[in-house]
Amino acid sequence: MTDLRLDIHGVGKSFGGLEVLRDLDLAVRPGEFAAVIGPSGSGKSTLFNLVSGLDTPSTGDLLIDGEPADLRSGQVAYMPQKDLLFPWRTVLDNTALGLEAQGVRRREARRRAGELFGVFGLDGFQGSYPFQLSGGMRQRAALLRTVVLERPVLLLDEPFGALDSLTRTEMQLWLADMWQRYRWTVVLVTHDIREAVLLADTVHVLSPRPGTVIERIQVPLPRPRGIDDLTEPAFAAAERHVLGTLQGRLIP
Amino acid sequence: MTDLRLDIHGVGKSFGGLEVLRDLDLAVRPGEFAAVIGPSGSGKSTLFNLVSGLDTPSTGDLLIDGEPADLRSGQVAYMPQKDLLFPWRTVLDNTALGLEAQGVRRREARRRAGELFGVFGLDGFQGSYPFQLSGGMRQRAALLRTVVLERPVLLLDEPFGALDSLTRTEMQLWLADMWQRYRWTVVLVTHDIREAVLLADTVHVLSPRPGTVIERIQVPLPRPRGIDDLTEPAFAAAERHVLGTLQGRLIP
Amino acid sequence: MAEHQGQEQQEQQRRQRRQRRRKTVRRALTAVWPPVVLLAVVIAGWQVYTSAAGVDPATLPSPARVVAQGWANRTDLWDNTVPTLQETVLGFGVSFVAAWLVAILLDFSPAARRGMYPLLVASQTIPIVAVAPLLIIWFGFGLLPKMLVVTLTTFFPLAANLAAGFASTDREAMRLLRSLGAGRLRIFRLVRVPSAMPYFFAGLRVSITYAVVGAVFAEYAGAEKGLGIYMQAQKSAFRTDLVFAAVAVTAGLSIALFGATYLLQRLVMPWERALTEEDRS
Amino acid sequence: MAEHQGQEQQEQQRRQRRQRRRKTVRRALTAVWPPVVLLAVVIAGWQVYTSAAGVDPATLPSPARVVAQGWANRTDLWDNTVPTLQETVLGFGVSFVAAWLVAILLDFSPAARRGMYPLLVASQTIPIVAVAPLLIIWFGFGLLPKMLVVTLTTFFPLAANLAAGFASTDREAMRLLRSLGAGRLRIFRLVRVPSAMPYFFAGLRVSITYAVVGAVFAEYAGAEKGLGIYMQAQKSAFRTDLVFAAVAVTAGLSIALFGATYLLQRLVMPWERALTEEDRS
Amino acid sequence: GGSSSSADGSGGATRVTLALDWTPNTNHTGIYVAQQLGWFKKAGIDLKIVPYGSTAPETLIANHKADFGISYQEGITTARAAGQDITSVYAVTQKTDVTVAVRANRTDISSPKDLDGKTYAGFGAPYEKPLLQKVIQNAGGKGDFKEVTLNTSAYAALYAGKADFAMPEPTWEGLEAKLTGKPLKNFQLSDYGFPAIYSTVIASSDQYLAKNPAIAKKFLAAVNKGYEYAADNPDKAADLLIKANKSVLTNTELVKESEQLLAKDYYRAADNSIGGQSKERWQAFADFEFKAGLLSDANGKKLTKAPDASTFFTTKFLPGQ
Ligand SMILES: Nc1ncnc2c1ncn2[C@@H]1O[C@H](COP(=O)(O)OP(=O)(O)OP(=O)(O)O)[C@@H](O)[C@H]1O
Ligand SMILES: Nc1ncnc2c1ncn2[C@@H]1O[C@H](COP(=O)(O)OP(=O)(O)OP(=O)(O)O)[C@@H](O)[C@H]1O
Ligand SMILES: Cc1ncc(C[n+]2csc(CCO)c2C)c(N)n1
Ligand SMILES: [Mg+2]
Ligand SMILES: [Mg+2]
Repeated sequence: MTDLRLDIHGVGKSFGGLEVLRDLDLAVRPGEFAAVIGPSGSGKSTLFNLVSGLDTPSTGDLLIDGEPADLRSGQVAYMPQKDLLFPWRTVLDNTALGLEAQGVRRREARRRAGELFGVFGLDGFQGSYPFQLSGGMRQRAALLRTVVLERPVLLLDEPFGALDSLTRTEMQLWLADMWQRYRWTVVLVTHDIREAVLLADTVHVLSPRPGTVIERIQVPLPRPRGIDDLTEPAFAAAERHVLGTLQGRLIP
Repeated sequence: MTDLRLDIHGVGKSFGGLEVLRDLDLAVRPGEFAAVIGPSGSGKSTLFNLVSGLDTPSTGDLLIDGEPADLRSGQVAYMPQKDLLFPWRTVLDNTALGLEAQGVRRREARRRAGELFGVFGLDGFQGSYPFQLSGGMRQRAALLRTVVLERPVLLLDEPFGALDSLTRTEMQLWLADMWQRYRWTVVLVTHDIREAVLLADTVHVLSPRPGTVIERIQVPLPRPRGIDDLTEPAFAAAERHVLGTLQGRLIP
Repeated sequence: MAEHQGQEQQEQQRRQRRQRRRKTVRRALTAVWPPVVLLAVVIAGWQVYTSAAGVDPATLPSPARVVAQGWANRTDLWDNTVPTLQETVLGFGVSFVAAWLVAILLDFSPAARRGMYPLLVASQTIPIVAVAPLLIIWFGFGLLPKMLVVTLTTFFPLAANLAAGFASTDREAMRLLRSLGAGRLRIFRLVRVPSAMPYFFAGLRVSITYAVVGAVFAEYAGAEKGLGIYMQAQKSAFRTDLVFAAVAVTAGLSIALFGATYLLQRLVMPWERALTEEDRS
Repeated sequence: MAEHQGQEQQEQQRRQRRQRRRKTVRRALTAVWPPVVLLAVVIAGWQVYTSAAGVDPATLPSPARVVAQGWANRTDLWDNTVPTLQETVLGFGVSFVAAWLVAILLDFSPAARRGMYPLLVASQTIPIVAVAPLLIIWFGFGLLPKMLVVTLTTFFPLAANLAAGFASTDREAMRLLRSLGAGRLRIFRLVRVPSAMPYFFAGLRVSITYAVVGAVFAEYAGAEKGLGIYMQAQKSAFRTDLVFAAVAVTAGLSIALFGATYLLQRLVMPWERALTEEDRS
Repeated sequence: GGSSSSADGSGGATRVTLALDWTPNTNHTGIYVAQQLGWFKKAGIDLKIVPYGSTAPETLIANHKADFGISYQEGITTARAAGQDITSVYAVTQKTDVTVAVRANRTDISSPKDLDGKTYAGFGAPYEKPLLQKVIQNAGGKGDFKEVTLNTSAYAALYAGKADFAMPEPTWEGLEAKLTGKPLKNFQLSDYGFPAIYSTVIASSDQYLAKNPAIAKKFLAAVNKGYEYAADNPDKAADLLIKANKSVLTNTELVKESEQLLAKDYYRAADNSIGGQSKERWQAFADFEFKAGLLSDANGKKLTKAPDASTFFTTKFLPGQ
């Protein structure tokens, strides 16, 4: 079993009387890029909270490298759905927050975060405060704060939701590129089927609440992928498969 | 000129040294459905703040029915990009907030907001607090709070960004239906080209910052529109036109 | 095999239920015990010290003596508690209303804020000991000057915290309401007041803690009856034990009022409770 | 036509610049005038009343008399201000440090919170007037008992507000930091402390307002010198005017300290300033 | 003559307020005796006794917030010089009832001159320091000592050894110290060049006296009867005083002993009269204070000529006058 980086087994989670996840299985190999897609309210963010150790499952097990998921493992970098930028920190300080939280010295943290400002289209806003950013810029800052940690497992909850298609494609390609280079294990929650297929090795489709994995779709496209893959017939086929699963189950 | 509901003329806006909007023209007829699409940080939210009267332009004029845009006109219902649900109010009370803000009595406001809970997929969560909702549910609650106002002009800043494709399509069709029925004047900011084309009469494409309208694309599809229109050749053509404008200008 | 699993599940459920029950009991214990234990330790140490070192009870009476003598003089104590309590309640009531009115005024009018805030602060910086004789001269020995002192001492923490609370309102929430067409009054009621609630309660706790002390203090300037006069009389009679007994009554009243703020908070801020329960579970 | 437009634009720019300048001046005026005017009105009314009604200066001296006599006795006043100021600064310094330490302790340890908070509250509910003789007997007439009184009076608003501030931290921000791998200490430093800042300043303002009064008050229990002693002596000599002069000095010191909190806030919370400037523009 | 009609009861009685100078003690005996035995009521007076707070009775009287109050010659002299409306109407003690005292075990102090460099626990009155300086100087010392203002805690500080000397009353604190096993050593003011003073008096204001001469007379008649009773029946008077103040006067022995001492040496003058005051004594002390530069006017300016002390008191309202 230890050949799995992430091993989620029979996980259920309820809030009071509300059953959110039920008997969910999900396995991710080291260096694999997984996407999770599912209806709003199906428990995707809840699942991430469990994996990151912020919350505990009602039933089942979550293992990271064979160890129970725990906050202290230091394996997981989690970008939550809300940007949660701190109003009292400048954008640069906000993006350096994760490193500082791990004990990297402030100067060094700022330097490392600062290096990514160009790629993230935030140049010139280092000294601004979050309320001075647009929605998409806030999201990019939150993503920057997460990826700069360079942790082996990356949990991204709709990182590109607030971006226009062009910026989004840029960021997606950048992520694919980084993944190719560092071979992080990535789990990406998204509502964008195209995004899931473009980036992921496996797309896990969740049912409506109580959420459980109803389909696992392998994306047969070769690596490294690029913008050209969007026009491949295999791409379109995978997209249709995911859409079909989502619709088939939702509108019986 | 008074045959225009919304008449934005030569508007510019700067924050300190940062020029965000420049010489922007945008006109919307009564009962028209307009979409605004543009890169992240191009000033779309800023534009909405100007139209709703929350902020004042550095140059130019914004007229609503021939009158300068003003908070007190009571013509505009604005759904900001952030959901801004109040943590101390239950979901039902949050959705009733807009009506209460206008002076509708609490009971009546709750009744009217409550009627829409089914359509918005929020049934059963009336008594929950916002932190107990998923991201998509929060967004739907924020949208509900806005549309329940039934004001003549609706400004929607990425209302469906956090929704999965199915829920999103449902909400889009609901909105199209409502628009068909009440003939509100709608301005919709979106990053989703398909959404813009499906819903809007005119798609206004913004340039990168400083934002200005670089193209106005009329969508030639007949009304009322439905899910079947997605497969129309005219639909695909319009989509391509918008995408081309966005790309053509961005990657010269 | 299936049956075996069922048994296991049942066993697990039972275990969970037991754990939860144990948790509730433990939580109740941890809430009540620490202050009681700490207080007991302090009091025991004090008792041991005074008996062992043979301290003059006029310098520092033993707790046992304080309790015994306090009990023996309970009618006197009670007679003097009633007027103090009356002053406290009335004075604090006025303060409460005034703090809200003033904080609202300050919030609505920048001119009032700029003009009145410095004077409000100044009002707090007047040592009441110095003006107490004047209060007596102006208002006599009755309830009024004591009420005024209570109001003066409790007003500021409440008003200052309320003002800070109103000011802490999220800017974007304000904008939202403005865009929804709410007027200033309605914005105030719908966002500024709820936003100020945590500050309000922080201020209320500070303020209510001073209420009884303020009344006692006012009585020192001159009164016919009350715990303050009682303490002073007993002090001059070198009955430090009875002074301590009166102090204990004062503290008891204050702590009761302080505790009441938590009950009030539960009622007024139900969402906080939902959050805390979530965190606990 | 193009030239015409250019002229028009220039004209407009000039107009805007002029308007902005006028706005700045107006803002400065509106910030300074209201309290000055209000104070002037109050003082003028007081002056008129005392002269017109021919009030006995021992009952209520006129402001003119207070100023004149205060100035005539300035060396005495200053001699008595120095020790009071010393007690204030030292006592408040201790209080400040203690409030942080205790609030941090309370924040980190739920057991300490449950155990100590009630005792802290109790410590505030002890009327200092009642224990003042004991303070003298225990600690003598020196600086120490006064420092203690200042510490006791200023500690609670600060500690209580800090504790409330820490507790007000956004739950999701905490979770974020936890997920980023921050330990308790780092979470504390990175979110809880900044979140508590507005509460801290609300508490600081209440607390610092009480500092000088606390020192004056402590001197009443027993001292050689100080504004409290001076007031008492002048009161016994029926020199109400000099009592008022000393009260004015006390108020002046307090208001200066109060004003300093705003400077500190500007330094410590630069983001607030960015927000306010935004709102103004 | 207590046989006057008591038909008016308390409903028609005139309210009279009296402000105390200290917690109830034997200086107040006559008042409580008259109250306990119903003599005020019989005289048509509804007496309200205001306990001692931090507002001095002199202030309350001069501002007409109290009709009468317990005071002392030094206080009234200072107040009159400063233009306050206060007049002594009745002398409770005929012999100086205040001393300079140290704890008896202070072998290092055998005369006021040894008080140089020591700490005095005082009440914050302006005359204390110069008065004590005079005493020390008259005893051959420099008059250099440290003064701390302690209010009602002065004696506690003395007993606890935190202060070296204070000015207690031998009929109260002196006995109290002895009974609690910490006896004091007294230096009599008269031994160091001080004229005798009325250290406990009842005072009123000229305004009140002018408006209510009849009531003042009736009031003082009842008070006088009370002190006569105390002078003649110290033991019974002590019981009445204790009965009226059960919660503070818990040390019966102290009250009884004090009452005996007052009856023996203080209440009555050499001619056995009670309550009277002499112009000579008032003037002698006023002259003394003036010469010592202790008297200032309302603006704090030193008086340039000795005041006429005959206006500081009146015996007009005493029974039989
Ligand atoms: N703290 C909580 N208390 C109670 N219910 C909660 C809590 N958190 C989430 N839920 C409920 O759990 C369900 C799943 O929420 P979750 O946020 O995981 O959904 P999601 O799949 O991320 O949806 P979305 O795509 O809209 O973000 C929702 O119905 C929500 O109301
Ligand atoms: N209050 C402000 N102060 C300073 N700069 C601001 C402020 N508000 C917005 N901006 C800047 O204005 C630009 C446009 O912001 P805006 O929010 O209008 O963009 P947008 O088109 O809505 O982008 P997105 O699609 O990412 O939401 C951004 O560069 C932002 O940094
Ligand atoms: C019983 C009794 N003891 C002490 C005082 C205090 N006191 C205040 S003024 C004064 C005279 C000093 O010259 C004294 C002794 C009092 N009033 N009655
Ligand atoms: Mg989610
Ligand atoms: Mg935006």
